[in-house]
Amino acid sequence: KMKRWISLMLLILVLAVPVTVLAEDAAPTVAGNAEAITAVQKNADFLWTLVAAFMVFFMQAGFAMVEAGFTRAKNTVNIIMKNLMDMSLGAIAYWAIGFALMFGVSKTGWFGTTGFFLSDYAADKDPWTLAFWMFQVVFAATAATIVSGAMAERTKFVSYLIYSVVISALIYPIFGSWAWGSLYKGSGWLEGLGFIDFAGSTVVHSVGGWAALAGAIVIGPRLGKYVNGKAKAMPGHSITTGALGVFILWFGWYGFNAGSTTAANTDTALIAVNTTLAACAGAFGAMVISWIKFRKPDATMTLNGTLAGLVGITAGCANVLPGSAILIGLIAGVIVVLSVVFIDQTLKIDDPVGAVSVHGVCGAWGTLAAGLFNAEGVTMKLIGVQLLGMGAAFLWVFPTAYILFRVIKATIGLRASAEEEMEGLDLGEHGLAAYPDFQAHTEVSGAGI
Amino acid sequence: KMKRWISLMLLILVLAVPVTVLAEDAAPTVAGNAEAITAVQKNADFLWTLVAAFMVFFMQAGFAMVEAGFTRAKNTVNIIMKNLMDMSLGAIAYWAIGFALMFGVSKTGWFGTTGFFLSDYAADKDPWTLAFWMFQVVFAATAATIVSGAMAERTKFVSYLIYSVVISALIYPIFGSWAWGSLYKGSGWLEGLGFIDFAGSTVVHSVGGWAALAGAIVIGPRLGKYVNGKAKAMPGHSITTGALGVFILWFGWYGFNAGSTTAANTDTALIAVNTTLAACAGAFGAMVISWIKFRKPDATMTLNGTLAGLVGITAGCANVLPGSAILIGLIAGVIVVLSVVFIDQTLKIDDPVGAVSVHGVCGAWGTLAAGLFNAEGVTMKLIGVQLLGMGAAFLWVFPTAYILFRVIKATIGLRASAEEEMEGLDLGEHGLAAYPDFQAHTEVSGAGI
Amino acid sequence: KMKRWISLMLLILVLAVPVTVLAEDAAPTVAGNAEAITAVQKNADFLWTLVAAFMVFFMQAGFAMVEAGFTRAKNTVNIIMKNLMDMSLGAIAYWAIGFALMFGVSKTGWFGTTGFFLSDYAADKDPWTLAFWMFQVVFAATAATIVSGAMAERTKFVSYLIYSVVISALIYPIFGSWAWGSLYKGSGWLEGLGFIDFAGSTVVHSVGGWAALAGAIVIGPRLGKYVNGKAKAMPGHSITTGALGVFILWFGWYGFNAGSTTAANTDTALIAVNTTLAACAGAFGAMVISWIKFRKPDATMTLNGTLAGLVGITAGCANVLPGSAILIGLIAGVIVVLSVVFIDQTLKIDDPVGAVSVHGVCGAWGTLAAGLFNAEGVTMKLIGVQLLGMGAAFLWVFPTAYILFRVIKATIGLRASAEEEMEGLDLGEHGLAAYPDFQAHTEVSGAGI
Amino acid sequence: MKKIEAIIKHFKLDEVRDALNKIGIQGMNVTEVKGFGRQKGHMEVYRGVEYEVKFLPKIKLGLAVSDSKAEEVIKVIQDNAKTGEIGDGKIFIYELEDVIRIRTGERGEEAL
Amino acid sequence: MKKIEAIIKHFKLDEVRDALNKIGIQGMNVTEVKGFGRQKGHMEVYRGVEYEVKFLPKIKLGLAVSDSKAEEVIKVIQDNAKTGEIGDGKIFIYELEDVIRIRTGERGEEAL
Amino acid sequence: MKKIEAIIKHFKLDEVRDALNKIGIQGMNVTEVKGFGRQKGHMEVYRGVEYEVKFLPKIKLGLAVSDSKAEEVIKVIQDNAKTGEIGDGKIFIYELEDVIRIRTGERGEEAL
Ligand SMILES: Nc1ncnc2c1ncn2[C@@H]1O[C@H](COP(=O)(O)OP(=O)(O)O)[C@@H](O)[C@H]1O
Ligand SMILES: Nc1ncnc2c1ncn2[C@@H]1O[C@H](COP(=O)(O)OP(=O)(O)O)[C@@H](O)[C@H]1O
Ligand SMILES: Nc1ncnc2c1ncn2[C@@H]1O[C@H](COP(=O)(O)OP(=O)(O)O)[C@@H](O)[C@H]1O
Repeated sequence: KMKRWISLMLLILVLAVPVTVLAEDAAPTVAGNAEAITAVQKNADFLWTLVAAFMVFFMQAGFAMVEAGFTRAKNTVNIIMKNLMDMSLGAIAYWAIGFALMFGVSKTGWFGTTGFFLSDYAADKDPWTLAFWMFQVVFAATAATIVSGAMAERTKFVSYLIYSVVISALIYPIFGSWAWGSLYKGSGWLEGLGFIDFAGSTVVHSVGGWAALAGAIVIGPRLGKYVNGKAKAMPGHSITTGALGVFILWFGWYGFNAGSTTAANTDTALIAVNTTLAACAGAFGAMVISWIKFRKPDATMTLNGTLAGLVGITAGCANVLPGSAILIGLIAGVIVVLSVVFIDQTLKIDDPVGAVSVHGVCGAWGTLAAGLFNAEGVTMKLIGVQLLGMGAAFLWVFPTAYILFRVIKATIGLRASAEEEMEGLDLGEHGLAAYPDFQAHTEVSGAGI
Repeated sequence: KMKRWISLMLLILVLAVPVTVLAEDAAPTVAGNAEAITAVQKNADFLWTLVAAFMVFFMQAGFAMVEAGFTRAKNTVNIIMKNLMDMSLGAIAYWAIGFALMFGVSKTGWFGTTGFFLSDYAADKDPWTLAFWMFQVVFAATAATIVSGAMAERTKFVSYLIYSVVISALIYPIFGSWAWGSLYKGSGWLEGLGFIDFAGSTVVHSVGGWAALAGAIVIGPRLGKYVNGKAKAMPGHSITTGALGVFILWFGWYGFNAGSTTAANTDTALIAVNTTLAACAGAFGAMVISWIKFRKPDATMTLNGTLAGLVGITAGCANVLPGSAILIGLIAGVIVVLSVVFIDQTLKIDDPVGAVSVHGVCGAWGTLAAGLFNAEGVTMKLIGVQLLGMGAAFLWVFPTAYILFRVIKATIGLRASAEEEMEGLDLGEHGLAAYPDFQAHTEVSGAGI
Repeated sequence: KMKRWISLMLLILVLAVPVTVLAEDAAPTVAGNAEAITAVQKNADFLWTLVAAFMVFFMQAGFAMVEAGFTRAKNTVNIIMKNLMDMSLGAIAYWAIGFALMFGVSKTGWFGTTGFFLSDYAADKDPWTLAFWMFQVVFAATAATIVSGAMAERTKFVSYLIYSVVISALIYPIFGSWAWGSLYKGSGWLEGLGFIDFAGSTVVHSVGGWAALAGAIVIGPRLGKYVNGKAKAMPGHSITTGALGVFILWFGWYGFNAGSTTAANTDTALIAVNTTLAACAGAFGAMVISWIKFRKPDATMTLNGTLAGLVGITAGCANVLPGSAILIGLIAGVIVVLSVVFIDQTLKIDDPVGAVSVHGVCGAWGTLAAGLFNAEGVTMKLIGVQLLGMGAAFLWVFPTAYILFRVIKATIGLRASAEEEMEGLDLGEHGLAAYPDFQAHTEVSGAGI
Repeated sequence: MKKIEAIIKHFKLDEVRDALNKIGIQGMNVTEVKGFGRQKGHMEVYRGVEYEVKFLPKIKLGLAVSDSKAEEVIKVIQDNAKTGEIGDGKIFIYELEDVIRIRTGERGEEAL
Repeated sequence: MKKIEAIIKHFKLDEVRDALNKIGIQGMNVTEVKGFGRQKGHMEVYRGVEYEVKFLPKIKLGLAVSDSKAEEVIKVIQDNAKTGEIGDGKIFIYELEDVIRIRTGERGEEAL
Repeated sequence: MKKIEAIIKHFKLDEVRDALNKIGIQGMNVTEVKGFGRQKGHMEVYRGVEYEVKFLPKIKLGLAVSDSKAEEVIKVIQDNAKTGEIGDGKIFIYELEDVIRIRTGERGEEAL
C-alpha cells in the first residue's frame, strides 16, 4: 500500500515528461516506466545537444579574437563587426532558408525543399526540431565566419554582409544536404555512398575554407603585401588576443565534435579524447616544423597548428583511435605551415590569418584521414568516397563562391578604397578606431624598465 | 536466474540514488524502477541547473570586459575591481540575507522571512536548496553589476562596494520575491497576478537598469562630458575588449534563459532558439538604425544592440515563437540606439556604456513583448499585468536606489575627487595603471606599415 | 495491445543503450527497465564528466591570460607559447606514460604500472576509460602550467618544454597515484590512510606550486628585480588581460571541483556553492588586507585572492559546509597576500605572478582546512593524515623538481641570455613581438581627453 | 622664425589648442611625453613593493611660428595651460632656420 | 651641422627611409606624433555624438646631418614624402651646435 | 641656455635619470622613439616571410640646462648611457633661446 503511494508520487515527480499515459494508471507500470526512461534519456539528449551548441556558438568569439589579433589595429573594429554580423545575418538566413535546403525533405538528394522559416516546428511542435536547428545554426555560422579572416583588412563591409547571407542561406546548406541531410528529414546522395564526415571537416571547414580561397583570389592582396613580387610581412596587432581566440576555439570545438552525436551517450568520450590529442599534436607539429624552417618556434604558426589539428580530427573524431588522432593532428600541424607559406609566397594569395590553409586544406586532410585511419578498417571504396566528397565540396563551393564574389565586385564593389585601406577600415567604414583612448601609462613602468 | 542477477547488479549501479528502498529487494521492482527514474531525472535537473549557473557566472567576465572596453584606459583597473567585488560581496550578502528575502516563506507576498544564511539547507540537507541558490546568486550578481557601467569613471570605490551590498541584499531580492518567490518557498503578489517574466527582463535587467539610472543621475556626468550643454564623445579604450565581453555575455545568456527552467527538459530548445534569433535581430536592428542615423554602421551601438536583443527576449523566451523572437530583438535593437542618444543628449544623463538603455529600457520592452507576443494569445488583462510589473519595478527600484545613492553621497561621498577623475581612478583609487608596461614594439611593424 | 506497442517503440527509442537484452523481449520487462535506467544514468555521468573536463581545459586560457597580463609586454608571446605547449606536450606525455603511473594497477601503492598509451581502452573498449582520462588529462595540464608563471620572463623556451613533459609524465602522476589511484585501477598508500583532497588542493595545486618554487629558486630572479637587496616592482602589462584570465579560471574551476564527482549526482550542488563562496571570500580577504597593508585596494592582489579562495576550497569543497567555505576562502585570501610579500621581499624569490603563493601555499592551507572544517567532524587522526599528505607532496615534488631544473641548467641551460632577457624573450626566442602593430589611434580621443 | 615647444598637462590640450586656433595658428604637432620635474611623482605599491612613479604623463606641443607671432603664441599657451599648480610645464623657444612645405615646396614664412 | 625635423604621412615612412638610405644617411629617429594643420580632421560620430577628429596621426623624422648634406636630405625627403595632397607635412631645419656619440665619445661631424 | 637631446637605450633610462638627479637636474622629459643607425635591426620571420626589423626602440631624453651646466650633463649622460656596444645612441646640443615656466611666468635661467 504505502509503497504504491510512494512510487506513484515519484512517477508524478517525473515532471519533465508529459506523462499522459501514466496519469490514468494508479500505480507505475512496466510500460509506463519504459516510457519515462525514454523521456529522461530524451531530456539528456536535449541537454547535451544544447550545451554543445552553446559551446559552438562561443567559437564565434574565438574567430573574432583570432582574426582581430592577427590583423592590424587599424582594421580591428571592422573585423569584429564582420564576425558579429555574419553570425547575426547568417542565423536569420539559415532560419528562413538554409535549414530547409539542408535538412528539408529532399527528393533529389541535392537539396531539401521543406521547412522554411522553421515551419516544421510550427507544424508538429516537436521541440527536437528546435534543438537540432540550434545545433545546426551555429555550424552554419562557423562555416560563414571562416571567410572573413581570409578577406580581412580590405573588404567592403556591406559586400561582406551580402556574402555572408548567401553562404548561410545557399552555399553551405546545399552541400550540407548532400552529406548530412538524413540527420533530419533530408537524404543526400553523398551520405548515401557512405561518406564519413562526422563533425564537418569537409561540410563545415573545407566549405568555409574554399569560399575563403575564392574570396581572397577575387579581392586580391592587401596594398603593400606584394612588393615587386615579394611577399611582405604584415604582422597582426595582438598575439595575446589571437591566442585567446585559439583557446576559445579549442574549447568550443569539444562541443563541435562531441556534440555532433546530438545525443547524450558514451560515444562522446572517444570523440573528446581524439579532439584533445589531435589539437595537441597539431600544435606540436606546427611548432617543430616552423622551428626547423624559420629557425625559431613561430607563435602564430603554432596557434594555426592547434586549429589545424582540430580541423583535421573533426571528420574522424568518432571513428579513429586515439593513437591515430595524434598522427592525424601531427600531420595537420605540418601541413598547415607548409600550406600557409605555399599560398602566401608561391601562389601569392593573401590570406592574412591562414584561413584557407587551416580550414580548407586541413579540412580536406581530415576528411581523407577519417578514411585512412578508420578503426573499422579502410577499404579502397571508402577512400574513394572520401575523395569524392572532398572533390564535391571544392567543385561546389569554389565556383559558386567565386561567381558570388565576382558579381558583388562587378556591382556594388568588393573592395574598400585605397585611401580607406591605408587609413584603416575602422575609420573609413565605421568611423571609430579600435583603441581610441589607449594610454599605456608607461610612466609607471619607469620602475619596471 | 542469471537475468535476475544482472539486473540486481545494474540496479545497485544506480549509484546516484540513495537506493534504500531498493536495497531490501532481491530483484528490481516496478516501484523501485520508478523511483530510480525519478532520481536519474533529478540528477539531470541538477546537472543542467548548475551548468547553466556556471554559464551565467561567466557573464561576470563579460560585463567586466564590456565595461572596461567601453571606458577610458585610465579607469580600467577600477571598473574591473568593481565588477569583481560586486560579485564577491554581492554573493556573500545574497547568501546571508538576499536569498531569504527573495525565496523565503512570505506571508505578506512582499518579501520572504526564512532561510537566512542558507539555513534551509542546514535544516533539511536537501541539495536542491543549494543548486537553486547557486542559480539564483549569479542572477543577483548580474543585477548588481549592471550599475557599475552607468556610473563608471567617476564613482568612489568604497561607495560602490556599499551600493553593491545593498542591492544584492535588499533591493533586488525584495522585488524578486514579488515575481519569483514561488519558485522556491516564497509567494509573491505579482506572480500571483500571472506576471510573465521567465528569465528576468524585469526582475534582473530592469531592476539593474533602473538602479543604474538612479546612480547616474545622483552622481552626475563625467568631467568634460557636457561642455556648455553639448554632449562630448568620450570613446572607450578597446573595442576588442568590449566585443569579447559581448560575445561572452551572449554565451552566458543561454544559461541565463534556458537555465531558468531549472530542469533538464525539452522546453530549453525553444528558449535557446528564441535567444539566438533575438540577439541576431538585435544586432541587425541596431546596425541598420545607427547606419541610417550616423551615416556609418556604429560598432558600439551594434554591440549594444546584441545585448538589447538578449535583454528583450529574456522575459518571453519560453512563451513566444521564433518568428516573434526576431521581431522582439529587432525592435529592441532599434530602441536601444534611440534610447542611448536620448538619454545622452536630451536627458543629458551620462551613462558611459549605455547600461540604462540596454537593461532598463529594453528590459521593460521585453516584459511588454512577452505579453504582446505570448504564443497562447494575448489578453488585455495580461498586458495590464505586464505593465503593472514594469511599473512596480521602476517604482520600487528607482526611488530606493536614488535614496541609497543620496545617502552615500551625503555621508562618505559618492564621487571621486576631480583630480582623481582627471588623472584616472586607477592611479588614485588603486595606485596601479591598467597597462603599466604596455609596449607596442611598433618597430616590428616597420615592415607592416 | 496498443499499449504494448507504444512501450516497445519507446524502449527501442532508448538509443543510447545497447539494448541487447531488451531486443529479444516483445515487451519491456522490469529487469530490462532497470538496465535501461542504469544506462541513462551512465550517459548522464559521461555528459557531466566531459562537460566538466572541457571547462577545466578552458582554464588553460585563463592561465595564459593571467600570466600574460601580469608580466611585461616584451615576454608575452613567450609566456603564451609556454602555456600552449605545456598543455600540448603534457597531454601527449600523460597519454603515453602519466595516466598509467597515476591510475594503473599499483601493487606497491607508489605508482601504477599498467595502461600506458591508454592500452586499457584498446583492451576492453570501455568508453569510461576515455571519459575518465579526458577529465584527468586536463588536471595534469593544470598542474603543469602553474610553473610557467613563476619562471616567467627569463626561462629558455626549450628548457621549459622539457620540464613540462617531465612533470606531466612523472612528477605529477606519481604523487597523484598516492592520493587518487583508486579512482580507477590504482590504489595509493595515502588515500588508504583516509587523506581528503577531493579535487586537488594538494594533488594538483600544491604539486604545481612546489614545482614552481623549485623552478623560481633554481633560475633566480629577473634582471633588475633585486637592486642591492631591495625588491623592485615590475608591473605586468595588462590588468585587463589578467583579470579576464581570473574570471576564466573561476568559471573553469566549477568544472574542476564539481566535476570531480565524475558522476551526475546531487553532490555537485554543495560543491558549486562552496566554490562560489570561497572565491568571493578570497577576493574580499585579499582586498581588505591589501587595503590595510598598502593603503589602497590592490587589484593584482585581489585577483590573486580570488584564485587563492578557489585553491583553498578545492580539497574540501565536498565535505565542508557553505559557512566554512567562506571562512576557508577568507583566510586563503589573507594568506596569499602575506605569502606573496614574504616570498618576494623576505625570501627574495622572484615569482612574477605569485604562483607559489596561490597554488603552493594556499593549496596546503586548503588541504589542512579540508580536515579542520570537515562537516563529519574533525579528529586528530584526520588532521594528521592531512598534514602527512601535505608533507608528502612537498617532499616528493620539491626535491625532484629541484633536481630536474638543476640538471636542465647544467646541461642545455635553463635561462635565456641577459641580452635576450633585456630585449624581451619574444624577439629573442620567437622573433615576434606580441603587439607588433599596435596603434592607439589616440587622435580620436582628442575628443575624449 | 621660431620653434615653440611647450610641455603641458594632459587635460589642458583641448583648451590650449582651441585658444591657439582663435589667434589663427595654422598648425602644430603633439607628442605624448613623460615628464620629470619639480612635481615629484607619487609613491605607489605594486604587490607590496613600494616604488616611485618618477615620470608623469605630459603633452608636448610643437609649433613653428613667425618671429612676429612668437610672443603672442607664448602668451596664449601660458594663459591657457596654467593651473597655478606645480607641474604646469614649460615653454621652450628655439631659433628656426627654415621651413619647407612638402606639398608645394614653399620655403620660409609662407610655408608655415 | 643641421637638425632636420620632418613631419610626414604614416604610410610614407618606408619610402622616405629607403630613399635616405640610398644617399647614405647613417641614422635618424622616428616618433609618432599627432598633427594639426590645414588638413582638417574629419567629423566622426561616437554613440550618436558628433565630434571632430582634430589631430591626425603623423610620423616625425629627426635627423642630424652635416651642413653640406642638409639640402640634399631635404630634397630627398620632400620628393619622397610628397603626395601633392594637403597634409603632406613639413620639414623644419635647425642649427645643431654639437653631437656626441655616446659609445665612443666622438664629437661633431664624425659623430653623425 | 642649451637644449640637450639624448637618444639612449631603453634599459639605460633609470641609470641615466638617477645620475642626473645626483647632479641636481630639475627636470627633463622622455619620449619613446624608434631609432635607426649603424646598429642594424635583425632579420625576423613572420609566418614564413623574412623581413628586417629596421627600427629599434630607443628613449629620447630632452633637457633644458644653463650653459654652465651643459658640459657636466653631457658627461653624465654619456658615462651612464654607455655600454660600449653599437647602438648606444647620441647626444645633440642646441641653442635654447628662452624658457618660460607656465605656472609662474618666470623666464630664462630661473625658469629651468
Ligand atoms: N629642465 C627641463 N628640461 C626639459 N623639460 C623640463 C625641464 N623642467 C621641467 N620640464 C618639464 O616640465 C614639466 C613640469 O615641470 P615641473 O618642474 O614639474 O613643474 P613647474 O614647471 O610648474 O615647476 C616636467 O614634468 C617636465 O616634463
Ligand atoms: N606651424 C606648424 N608647426 C608645427 N607643425 C606643423 C605646422 N604646420 C603644419 N604642421 C604639421 O604638418 C602637418 C601637415 O600640415 P598641413 O597644413 O595639414 O598640410 P600642408 O603642409 O600640406 O598644408 C600637420 O599635420 C602638422 O603635423
Ligand atoms: N644622424 C642621426 N640623427 C638622428 N639620430 C641618430 C643619428 N644617428 C644615430 N641616431 C640615433 O642614435 C641611435 C644609435 O645610433 P647607432 O649608429 O645605431 O649606434 P652608435 O651611435 O653607437 O654608432 C640610433 O638608433 C638613432 O636613434
